[in-house]
Amino acid sequence: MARKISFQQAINEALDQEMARDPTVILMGEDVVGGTGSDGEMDAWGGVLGVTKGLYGKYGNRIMDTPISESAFVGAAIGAATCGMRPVCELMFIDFLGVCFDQIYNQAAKFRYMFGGKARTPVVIRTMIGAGFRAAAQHSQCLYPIFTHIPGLKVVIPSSPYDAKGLLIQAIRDDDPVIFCEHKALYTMEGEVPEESYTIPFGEAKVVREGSDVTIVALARMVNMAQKAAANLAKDGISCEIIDPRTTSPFDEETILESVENTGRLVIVDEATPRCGMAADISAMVAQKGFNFLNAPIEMVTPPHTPVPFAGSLEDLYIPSPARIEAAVRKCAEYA
Amino acid sequence: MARKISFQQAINEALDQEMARDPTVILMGEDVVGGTGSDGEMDAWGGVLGVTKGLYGKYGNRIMDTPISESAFVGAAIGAATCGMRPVCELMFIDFLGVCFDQIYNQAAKFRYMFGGKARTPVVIRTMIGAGFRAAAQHSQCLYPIFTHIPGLKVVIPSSPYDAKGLLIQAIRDDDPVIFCEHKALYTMEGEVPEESYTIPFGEAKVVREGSDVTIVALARMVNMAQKAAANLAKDGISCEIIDPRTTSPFDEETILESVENTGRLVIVDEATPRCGMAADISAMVAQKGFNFLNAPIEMVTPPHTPVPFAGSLEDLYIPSPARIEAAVRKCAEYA
Amino acid sequence: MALALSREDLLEAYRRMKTIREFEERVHVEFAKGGIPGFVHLYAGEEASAAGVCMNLNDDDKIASTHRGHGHCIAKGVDVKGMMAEIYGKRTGTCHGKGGSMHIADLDTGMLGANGIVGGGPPLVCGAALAAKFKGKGGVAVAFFGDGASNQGTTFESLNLAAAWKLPAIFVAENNGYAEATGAKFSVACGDVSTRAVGFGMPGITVDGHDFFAVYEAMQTAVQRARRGDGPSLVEVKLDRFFGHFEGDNQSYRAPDEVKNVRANKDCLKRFSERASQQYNISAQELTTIDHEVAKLIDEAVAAAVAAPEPAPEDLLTDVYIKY
Amino acid sequence: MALALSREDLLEAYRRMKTIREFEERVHVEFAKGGIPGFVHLYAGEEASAAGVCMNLNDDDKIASTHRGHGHCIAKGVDVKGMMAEIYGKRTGTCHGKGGSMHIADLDTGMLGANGIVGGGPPLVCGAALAAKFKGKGGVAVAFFGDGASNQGTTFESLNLAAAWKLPAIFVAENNGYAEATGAKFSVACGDVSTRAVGFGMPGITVDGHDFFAVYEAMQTAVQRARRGDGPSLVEVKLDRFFGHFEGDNQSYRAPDEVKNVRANKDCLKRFSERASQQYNISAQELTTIDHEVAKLIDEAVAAAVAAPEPAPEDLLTDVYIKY
Ligand SMILES: Cc1ncc(C[n+]2csc(CCOP(=O)(O)OP(=O)(O)O)c2C)c(N)n1
Ligand SMILES: Cc1ncc(C[n+]2csc(CCOP(=O)(O)OP(=O)(O)O)c2C)c(N)n1
Ligand SMILES: [Mg+2]
Ligand SMILES: [Mg+2]
Repeated sequence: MARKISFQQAINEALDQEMARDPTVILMGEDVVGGTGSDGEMDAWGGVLGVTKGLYGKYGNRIMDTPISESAFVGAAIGAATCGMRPVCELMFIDFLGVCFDQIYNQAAKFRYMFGGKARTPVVIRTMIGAGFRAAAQHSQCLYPIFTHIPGLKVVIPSSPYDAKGLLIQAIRDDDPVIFCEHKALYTMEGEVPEESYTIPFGEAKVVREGSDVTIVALARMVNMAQKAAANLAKDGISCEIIDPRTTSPFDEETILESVENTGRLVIVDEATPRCGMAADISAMVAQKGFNFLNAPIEMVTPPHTPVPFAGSLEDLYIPSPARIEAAVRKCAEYA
Repeated sequence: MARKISFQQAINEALDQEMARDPTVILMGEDVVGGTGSDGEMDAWGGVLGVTKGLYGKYGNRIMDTPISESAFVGAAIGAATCGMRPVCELMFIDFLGVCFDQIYNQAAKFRYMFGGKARTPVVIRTMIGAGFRAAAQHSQCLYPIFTHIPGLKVVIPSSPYDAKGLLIQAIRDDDPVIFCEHKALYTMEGEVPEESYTIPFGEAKVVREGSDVTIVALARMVNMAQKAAANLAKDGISCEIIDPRTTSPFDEETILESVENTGRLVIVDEATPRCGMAADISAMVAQKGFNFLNAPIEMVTPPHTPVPFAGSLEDLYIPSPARIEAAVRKCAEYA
Repeated sequence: MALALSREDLLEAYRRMKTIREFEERVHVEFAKGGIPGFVHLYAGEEASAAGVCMNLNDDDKIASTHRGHGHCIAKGVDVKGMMAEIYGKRTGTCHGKGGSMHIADLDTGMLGANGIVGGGPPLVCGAALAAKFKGKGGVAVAFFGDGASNQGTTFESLNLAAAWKLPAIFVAENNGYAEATGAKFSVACGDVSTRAVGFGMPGITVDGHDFFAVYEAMQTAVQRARRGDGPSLVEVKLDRFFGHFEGDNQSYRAPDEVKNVRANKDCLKRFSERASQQYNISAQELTTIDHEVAKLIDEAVAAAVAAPEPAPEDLLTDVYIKY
Repeated sequence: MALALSREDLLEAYRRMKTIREFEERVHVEFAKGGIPGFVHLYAGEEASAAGVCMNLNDDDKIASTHRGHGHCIAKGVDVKGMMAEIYGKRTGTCHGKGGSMHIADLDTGMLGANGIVGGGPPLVCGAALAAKFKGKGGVAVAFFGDGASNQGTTFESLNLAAAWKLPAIFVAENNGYAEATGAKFSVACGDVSTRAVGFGMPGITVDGHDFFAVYEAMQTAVQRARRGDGPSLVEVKLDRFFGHFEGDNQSYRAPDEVKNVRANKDCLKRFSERASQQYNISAQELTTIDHEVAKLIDEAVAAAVAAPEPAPEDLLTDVYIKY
């Protein structure tokens, strides 16, 4: 399986294969076709960064442009899911959750519970996360801690093309509402991806690199950053184990706890802001369930408690860097 | 100062005194007057639970009913704040944040940063939190971890009439956007409250009960629950120190760390759901900065990762109870 | 008027309206006694709307409701005993006691849920209508919402989306003049909600919601249009509630005697009975028989609800996910 | 037409439009060269709207803008050099490089901010108008938003709130036919955005946005109404953008030659010049002088922006709160 494709192509392929397999899979979002009601060509955009391009040609009206009415079309995806469809809805940037959040956390997430187990809402909301594009404060956030906080939602955050494809197919086949977060800086990342369809189960972390001195937990683009740091640290004889949880809800506690039992040291790297964030969540879990394993305080490497700045020089400081991760790992490794 | 008034009266009095003092303070929200455009009397409701009742008679058009358009009127409060007013806006239940969240976290919270320090947005959003009313999944949430997650917001959660008044006056005079959370089950709680105006600074936790064996951190109604548990535990010779952070952003780390340094043991009680929640946030902070103080794993007492159920029997199980707190404290205290 | 209603249909319509009325009057009484927990919003007075709408629908059609949902549920065929048990928070309830009055749903009868969020339903109805469109069997979906909800952004967006996608959706604005204590005269800046239809390129109409026949007819037109594939409609139904916004509301924001006058002069059940007898030759006897049956049903529903068990402790943790 | 414009006003209007045009054409060029980071949405082609609106406003009046905000900023009097530096992400920028193109704001000139959220501005404008109402000095507030934004719930709600509260607000719908690649013919289900005004009990009008005079006049009426205390208006301005949605957009969703035709036949600057000379006796010379001044200004702005320093590392942590 030597074929390499990009993260973005992996997502397109997952959508394509699931649409081919299951006629109830439909797609909707702003410009996911791109061109509806215009005077030029249809499928002109295929999503703002071209991720859904080509699907309109194959599936026609099963992929639909929408007005800029996130509450209505995200809600429509949810409503259609309760009526037998499997909609995949695109919320262009996760930053826009504020104009449609109610439909997600008060409706989709709670139906099954409120209705005494009678509802089934197999909807996927695909959305872009992350900084690094000089896109400033309203187009660069992570915000998945907010979704992770909500009972009833599943939250998926892939870090490689392989995972992106397998997790998205799983998300589409999953019977619960799923928030699928795509880091925009990963779209061009290439990796080996099987052509055939496959799923990756939720709640199973991936050990991205094995090591014995310090455990690093990282998500999405931070897996990359952690790998760079680990490669450097290896030169100095510090051996890092890197774990990518891949889904934050459900969450694989075991893989992390096992690793920390071996290493006794934990660094969590996350691109979401720190307060009530993902790093804190993981830290609290380990501090409770792995208290006896820990030989050093848990280090958290996150952006500061600030919005995302525009200027490149500031944004680069904002995003956790390999250098900051290295420093945290060293501090943790040296603690006695 | 023997005068006792209720939590609800304390809030009304804070609003009253600030409106009298500062003509730029205005109020808005659904039925905060109650009766606009109706055929009967004005000020019929004064808020859905009567908290703002009587202010219309004193301040007339400075208190305004709104259509059910949370984005518009919360946004209007924010916009008016940037133009020199000090609006206090009521989002009836925090559960409704999903229909107006964008204005809060992408607009109000980020203005100052995005605009390079030029904006000033002195807006207060008052909102009801909490379970216990048999109000079911969409009228019983806490959700303040979501606001705490957002850089640029301040989050206030009083647990007594005294604190409610002083913190609300501070919130109104504060120059940053403040989310002011009122637990609906506390409205009828009575307590000593000075008649004169006073402020309580943000970021200063209150030691509600002194003790030496275990530190309990609790917010809002959970302070009450913790007190009941502590009283019981005292009978068995277990001495609890109870700390109420009062504001989650800014957050007083010091008072908690000092206490944990003494006790070596920490139980966090919170009514928000656990994932990326307030208990995890506090736990992570202590696990990092107070690692050496800890003689036992941190215990977290929270609701389960579920929506709030309707039936009383289930809701009572959902809400952290004195019995569950007691059990957690005992476990923590006995750990060796 | 080209009413497609048979005698049986009319008796059925009466039964639904009467069931709603009895249900609500009884919940009012039981709530006051302290037996029913939580926030309860009663639909009494507005029965002609729910019935006039739902008599146009079949089991495959969907509705989404509001916080004031009991009437919509009953009109759409949700089991009355399950509803009553749900309102009491019992394990035998439609939602096993986990939803309560504001969250009764029954997907089997096409009832997508009451909703605690004002404006929560219209987006969902766009989705239900979209699913119906893909299924291609002429199904429709109906969103009930109030005058207050007509000002919620989610509602506006849904009207536009339904038109842009030409969905088989009908938006039923139940304008009872109030959103809690706030008058529609203030909050709906254009007066009638139906005036908004033109801004979404769809037909809009206002009908007298005390008149079952008027509601039925307007809905018939809208449903036929939707089933034909011609897109959505907005139907505004003007009516009055007999009780307060929720139980416990003293209603001082209403004019003195307003409720008394409404009950005396605008009772949809009375109007229905008159016209049913005059125009359709339905006898008082026939209606009285239904009255008795309904009264018995409600008695039984309350008795069963009161006697039913609470949910079991383990129910707290179930039904969050299908698989986790 | 009762235009209140003096010769000086007209020259000022031309200067603003020309400044916008030059600014945008130059940003287009510099972006292509790689000097400018991030998402950049250009306003070229739509100048008559910003200028026609803002020539009716004074410094106390407020505007809220969109992602396509440069033109609104310039028309409202924001410093052009500060803007250019901001777009380059420099410390000398209007927002010290922390906001960028999508977040330029300058509260001193009454510019409440560009906005990265479609529909983010209208609620804020309700607030600005409310503040003006309390101040009682006849101030008004204007929300610019696109055809796409006209479908966002926040926009609808704001129209209704402004009417219910009778605010001195004006809603300017800049309908350029597209929201990104999606046509307004599809997304605005009623056709013209101004059709929606009646649903909010306010006057609505559609004007030719290539014609400064038409925009100016419609706004004059709306602003006068607002200053009088008679409430809000909706003014739809139909126009065309010269560039793609953002820089980098190849625009294949537009008809072949669409942009060419627009530039040739619907250029608001050309139209303005013609009428200015024919009707107001403004000479080509006068305009050319302005052209030269503007070109110089933009050259200087770019040179200064390029030369300016990046923000300092400590700027990352400042300006989150006033006090924390
Ligand atoms: C988003 C949201 N805002 C506010 C509320 C509180 N609330 C519940 S019912 C109601 C009034 C609804 O009025 P209307 O839509 O006219 O329905 P009616 O009660 O008259 O049937 C309000 C404000 C809510 N549940 N959800
Ligand atoms: C809430 C939200 N949804 C989607 C977007 C992405 N987006 C940015 S601009 C735009 C199109 C806006 O169209 P319109 O309002 O017509 O303005 P124009 O670009 O034509 O000036 C979209 C969809 C956004 N920024 N915010
Ligand atoms: Mg109403
Ligand atoms: Mg546009």
